[in-house]
Amino acid sequence: MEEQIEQFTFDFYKETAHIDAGSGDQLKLTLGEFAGPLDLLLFLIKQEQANIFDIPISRIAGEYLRYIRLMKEMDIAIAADFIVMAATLIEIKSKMLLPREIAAEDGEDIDDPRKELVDRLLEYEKFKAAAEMLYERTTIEQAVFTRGPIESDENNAEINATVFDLLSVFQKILSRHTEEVMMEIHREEISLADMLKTLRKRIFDESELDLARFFDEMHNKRELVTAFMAVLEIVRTESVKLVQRTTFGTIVLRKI
Amino acid sequence: MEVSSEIEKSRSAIELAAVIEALIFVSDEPITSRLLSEVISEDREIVETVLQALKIDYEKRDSGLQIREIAGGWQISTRTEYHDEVRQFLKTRPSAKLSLASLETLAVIAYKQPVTVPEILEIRGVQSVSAIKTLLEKRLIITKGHKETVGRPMQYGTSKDFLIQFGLKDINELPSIEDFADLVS
Amino acid sequence: MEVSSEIEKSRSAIELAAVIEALIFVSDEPITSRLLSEVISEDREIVETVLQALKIDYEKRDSGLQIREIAGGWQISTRTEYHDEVRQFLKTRPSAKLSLASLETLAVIAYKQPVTVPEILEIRGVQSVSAIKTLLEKRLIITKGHKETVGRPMQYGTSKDFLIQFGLKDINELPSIEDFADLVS
Repeated sequence: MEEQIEQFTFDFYKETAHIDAGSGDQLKLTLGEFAGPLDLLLFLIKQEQANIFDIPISRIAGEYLRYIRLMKEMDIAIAADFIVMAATLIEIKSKMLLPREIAAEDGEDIDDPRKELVDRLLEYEKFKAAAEMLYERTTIEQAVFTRGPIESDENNAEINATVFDLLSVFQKILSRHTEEVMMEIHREEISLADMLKTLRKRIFDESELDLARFFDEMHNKRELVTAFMAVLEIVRTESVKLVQRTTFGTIVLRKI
Repeated sequence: MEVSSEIEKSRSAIELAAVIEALIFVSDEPITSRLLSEVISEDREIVETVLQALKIDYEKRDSGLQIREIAGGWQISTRTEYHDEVRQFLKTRPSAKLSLASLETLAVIAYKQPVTVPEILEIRGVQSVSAIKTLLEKRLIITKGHKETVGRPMQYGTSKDFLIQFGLKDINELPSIEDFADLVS
Repeated sequence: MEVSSEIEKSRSAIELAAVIEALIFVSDEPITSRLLSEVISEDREIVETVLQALKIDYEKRDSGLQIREIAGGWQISTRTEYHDEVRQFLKTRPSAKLSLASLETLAVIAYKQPVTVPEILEIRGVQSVSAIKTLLEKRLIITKGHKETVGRPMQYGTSKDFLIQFGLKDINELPSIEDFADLVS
């Protein structure tokens, strides 16, 4: 066990986990349900039948990393927070390896490197239990029904608003606007001649024009194609050239 | 209608009355004895006997409610004796509820205040006159003087009641789009 | 609130119970004893005594319905025993359950309110942004203004809908969070 853990670096994604197909599906189910790294950690501590106040950190860290690899293999998106916890575990593990007698000799009470994690786990576990209580409450409450609509409920179609509703409604109104504007642009298509005129003006006004930026200004694919054709046309017919100073650098249009 | 076999056939008269009462209560229109007998898999005669018993039961206990047969179905409603109080309550009850049109108008006023009717029209793209009237009646908005521009249109803003109803200390507490940047999108 | 003088002051206890029952029935959301006492012009203590008596009355008569206190108000609803039949009749399925992540986030918000996103992260050890969005959309939580600290993060708390959906009279009815510590270990 100990040797195996030593292999774990931050490259644990490349490690191959060994589980048989039979338990695989079961595992997948469980993995999807972990609400976070603390949840997974608690599960592992229970599974190992370890004492939360004296966590066998090497073993638990090893198991934790193994689970993360499994999640990766099963294409379960791993939140960054799971990785952060992995790093924390490895850090605690390395601290545990440092000799602590030196400090103890001075009669000082040196903190257990696991203390902070244990405190967090204990705190988290309370809320996990509270979440379970809420789950039970809502299950019971779903068995309770209120009366059907009656004549006097003329407000039925209406909604009870919160500040969040105000903001989301306001945002929807604003986005309705931008949609309308974009539709208008779409309707009046820009011809190649118009595009050439715009392009020519821009080059002569600014003497140099960044192509990528010019293309970014286009609102849709059709405009982009027109713009591209205009560039080809203007290079072919006018005293304008394409300049790229460095390989993969920006391309600019410049007056000759 | 599907009839569930899980529901036990053997029920006491009391249970039967209770389940029928619950079904009438949740129904959004008068429910027929036929439908009741289907849902609970009991003979229609039994259901009708229970219904009559329930009706008498409500009368006997001087309830504010009554169970009655109406339009071929059964319904729970308030007793006519208490209609004065009921009417008064319905008239005066505070309602935080808003139609979508009112909510939209309120959102525009809250975020753009002080704002005029033509400005709201421009933002919403719809006339908001009746919504503004509703919001004024509910005291969620107040007038904020005339705008010194052509026609001197009236400007509107949110009221103190608005802050109370939406649980805000002051108007700066209104969440900005940045506050929900991670949430909305 | 205006109090109608037309309503007679002298009412028997039975009449009082009946009118209160009628008002609870017509109200489309839990009605407070304060509002009830205003509408019927009776002392709040009297109203509350009647409410308790009504509640017991409903229990005693083995009704399919119950009167209970929820979210600071009073409401009539069906008893849990009849949910199978009711659901079958309404053709509804239990509404989508909250995910474990949402429930945990809700638990943290319920006990730590007002609480910010970073504070929730601290306890849960994982980002809770999508859970918060779900809870806001389901109206189980509301914003509670900004916290006066670096970055002025938005604070969240539970809503009235939370109390209703979780069958709570008020937020203090939740068991103490320290009670859950005893279960731990």
